[in-house]
Amino acid sequence: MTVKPAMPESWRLETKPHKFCPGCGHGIALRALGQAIDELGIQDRVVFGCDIGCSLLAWDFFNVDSVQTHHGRTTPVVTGIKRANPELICVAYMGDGGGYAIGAQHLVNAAGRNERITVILANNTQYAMTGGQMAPTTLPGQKTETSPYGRDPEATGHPAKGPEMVAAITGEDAYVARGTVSKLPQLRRMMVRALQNQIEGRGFSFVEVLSTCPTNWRTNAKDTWEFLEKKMPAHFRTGELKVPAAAGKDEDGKKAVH
Amino acid sequence: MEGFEPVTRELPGGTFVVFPGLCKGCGLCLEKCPKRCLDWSERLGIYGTPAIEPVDGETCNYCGLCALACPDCAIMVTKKKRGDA
Amino acid sequence: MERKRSIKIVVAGEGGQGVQAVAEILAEAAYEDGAQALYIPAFGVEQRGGVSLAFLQISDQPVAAPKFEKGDIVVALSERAVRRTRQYVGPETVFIYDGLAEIKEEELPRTARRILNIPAVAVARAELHPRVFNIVIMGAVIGATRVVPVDQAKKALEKRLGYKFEQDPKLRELNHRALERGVELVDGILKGGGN
Amino acid sequence: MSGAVMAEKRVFMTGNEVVAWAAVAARADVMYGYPITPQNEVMHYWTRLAPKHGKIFLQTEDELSAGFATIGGVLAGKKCFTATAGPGNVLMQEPVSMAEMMRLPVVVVVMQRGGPSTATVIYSQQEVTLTTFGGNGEGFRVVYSTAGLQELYDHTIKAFNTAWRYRFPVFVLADGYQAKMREPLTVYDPVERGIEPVAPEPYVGRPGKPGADRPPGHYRNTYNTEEELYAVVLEQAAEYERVAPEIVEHEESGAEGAAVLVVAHGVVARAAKQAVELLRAEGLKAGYFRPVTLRPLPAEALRTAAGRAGRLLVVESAYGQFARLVRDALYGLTVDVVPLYKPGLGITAEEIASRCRELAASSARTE
Repeated sequence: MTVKPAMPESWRLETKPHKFCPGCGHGIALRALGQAIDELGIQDRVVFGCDIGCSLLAWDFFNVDSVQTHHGRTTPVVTGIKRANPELICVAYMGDGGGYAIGAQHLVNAAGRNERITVILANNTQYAMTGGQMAPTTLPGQKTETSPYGRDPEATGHPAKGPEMVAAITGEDAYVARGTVSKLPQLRRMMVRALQNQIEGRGFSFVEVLSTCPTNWRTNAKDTWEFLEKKMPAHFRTGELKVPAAAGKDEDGKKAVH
Repeated sequence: MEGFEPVTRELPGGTFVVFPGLCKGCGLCLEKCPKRCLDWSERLGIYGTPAIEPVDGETCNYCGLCALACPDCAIMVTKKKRGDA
Repeated sequence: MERKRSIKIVVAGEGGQGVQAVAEILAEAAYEDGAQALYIPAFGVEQRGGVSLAFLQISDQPVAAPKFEKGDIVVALSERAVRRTRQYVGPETVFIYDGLAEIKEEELPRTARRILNIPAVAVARAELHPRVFNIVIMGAVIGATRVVPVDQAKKALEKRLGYKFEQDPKLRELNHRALERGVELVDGILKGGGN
Repeated sequence: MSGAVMAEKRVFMTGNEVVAWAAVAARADVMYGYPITPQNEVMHYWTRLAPKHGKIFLQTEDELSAGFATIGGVLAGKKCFTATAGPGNVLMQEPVSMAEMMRLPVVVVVMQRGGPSTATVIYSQQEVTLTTFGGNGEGFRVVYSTAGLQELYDHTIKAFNTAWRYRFPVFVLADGYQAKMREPLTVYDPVERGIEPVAPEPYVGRPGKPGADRPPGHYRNTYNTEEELYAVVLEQAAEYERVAPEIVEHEESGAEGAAVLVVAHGVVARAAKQAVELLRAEGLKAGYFRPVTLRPLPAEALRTAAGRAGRLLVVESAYGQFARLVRDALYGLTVDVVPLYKPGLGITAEEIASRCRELAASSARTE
């Protein structure tokens, strides 16, 4: 008997190893999503949209129909698919630049219209694909290529709190959470509950994922964890921010959290 | 299906499998291990950098955090159930 | 319009092997030597984790186009790089690779005018430091082409790594030796007529 | 109060770095930008230089914002610029259309990448149509297409002066190769070469009480009636045509009586020029014509050169975008126009030369 890697069923083996850098959190976020798709048995109904930025490298990641769109425009593309065919389960996958900067208007309006789609947003505190520029999520004092002397909140504001914003502008039917790639089981539960919110036709669902970028952070493995598990949570609190009453409490999730 | 060559280490309380064909050498697993029982291997991963392997079977408690931390699904840890041979 | 020198070089390898540094330092050396030099890295969205390529042209005339069809020198430092650079190897090309880099014989581009196996990894490991393996390769390119004087290459190294050399002068010596060993390795092969 | 005096020196830089330095030398005050490959390093260098020279940088949330913020900075009377590429250039067309209509001297540096859509981040000459006529207007703008890093330096400086002297938006059109490649060039302070920077002036926030001390500045790009718009556009057209002869630039060699006249722009023109040199050394009558300005196009010079040539070979890293401009300029001439289109790919002197030899051989057979 040959031993196979423990990859989700819905992953496309022919495109593995995937294209993300060593230590990149996208692999873990997409593992959580893959596990959630497997768990819900919806591989035949999921449409996966990915954005510009490193998320685009996921265009052939899954054995599901996928479309790679423009920077920030995945939310309206996926909205278009969902409105035209509500049977499909539509996922928009993007980064913090795509969701909170160039695509912010789409995120705000899709959430406001309570689109029955699931937006998953990887937050690694900067624009990674273009070489590490400041993003809305960059931490105060953090050095990037366009904040070479460290982000100064006086000049460029504070890190964007996406889930808090989405929670504030959505109705009671929305599911909003922030997970982290350092807690895969919890993240998987959030993705399951987000997708369930869509499947059950309740409303908009949004999961921000705190993720890693050793390449642009220029961190070794130890410092990568340090940044993800210590520095980022000081600004971004993880957990469920909004759960529709009909979804109930996440008893499984409590057990799953490390 | 493309297979990935597993390198299997039978440890006292379970099995540790690494797929060098998936390992990019990021070291996240190594740092995540609460028992510090992983190290770099002589064997090279997909990008020509060292893959990882367990150093000492005695210290591993089969928690699987290394496998959860791997962005590339390159690690599998299984704990023997009581009564397994 | 007599051309004293005009040479096209491709250097390819895995990310982290210092491929771009080799091309950049050579370009800098040629520039300081008064030549026209044009260096461009290959870049795409999948460069991270992909094969890293550098294109370098050194000439006494202004360089016409940033890229070219066939290289005079093609250096490949990994098996993937051998495959990726095949299109740049023509009948006039001198192909340089490192025998230790797990490159299969049958993968080598037989169309090349000459194939040189430079044991840069082994030499760097045994005599110097594994990190300066790319500088040995740089020496080999200089040895094969004489496109810039070794002294000029040392000056370019100084410009790029001077701040490190200041902290640890032994590094300077190490890099210089690596460069010279690269030149010697090629000289040895060319004189011996082997390979 | 900037005035970064740059000592004249030979340097070895990438094009993105060149743009940042040239903007400093041109006494630019502000850059508004957004990350997009292959122009990112323009921002990286500018953010490092800016504080040292008392200059400003803001990273906006997208290119719409970068373009409109550039308009805002210009309205405030500062020399402002942005840099973009590909899909960013698509978004930039909305603000540039406004700048065209209001005749605002914004400067936009474009590092062309592959299309259509997001395509590749590497290189192409596929943003010619967009950059010359991409707005929802008449294309009253200036587009300099540079062929190398010295020109990129010279023309980035020139772009600010052209913009502020004539009050039309100005593009510097380069490409991914020029952005990322390194080659030698000479940087200098334009003032020391007798190039006096045109002083900017504010549109809004001038001294005095509006309505009392001075008329208020009322700027709009919306008109109520067709007749109103018609009058405004005709006035702009007349002004554009009046100044065009002062702006147009081209380069040519051996065009007179050429059997084959190679027509190219931008980085491809370097290869075209060298190909023609090769061919002439072989005794083949080849000529070379290169518009430096794509808007306004040096149409008269092109018509003259084409009228004396046997055939035209139009070479570009796109599928006929540049050729469309050329054919338009040649309307009415009977000269044969042969394409060499390589969308998204670089073109070498050897390829151009061998195509010219084929053309020369085939015309020799038919004669």
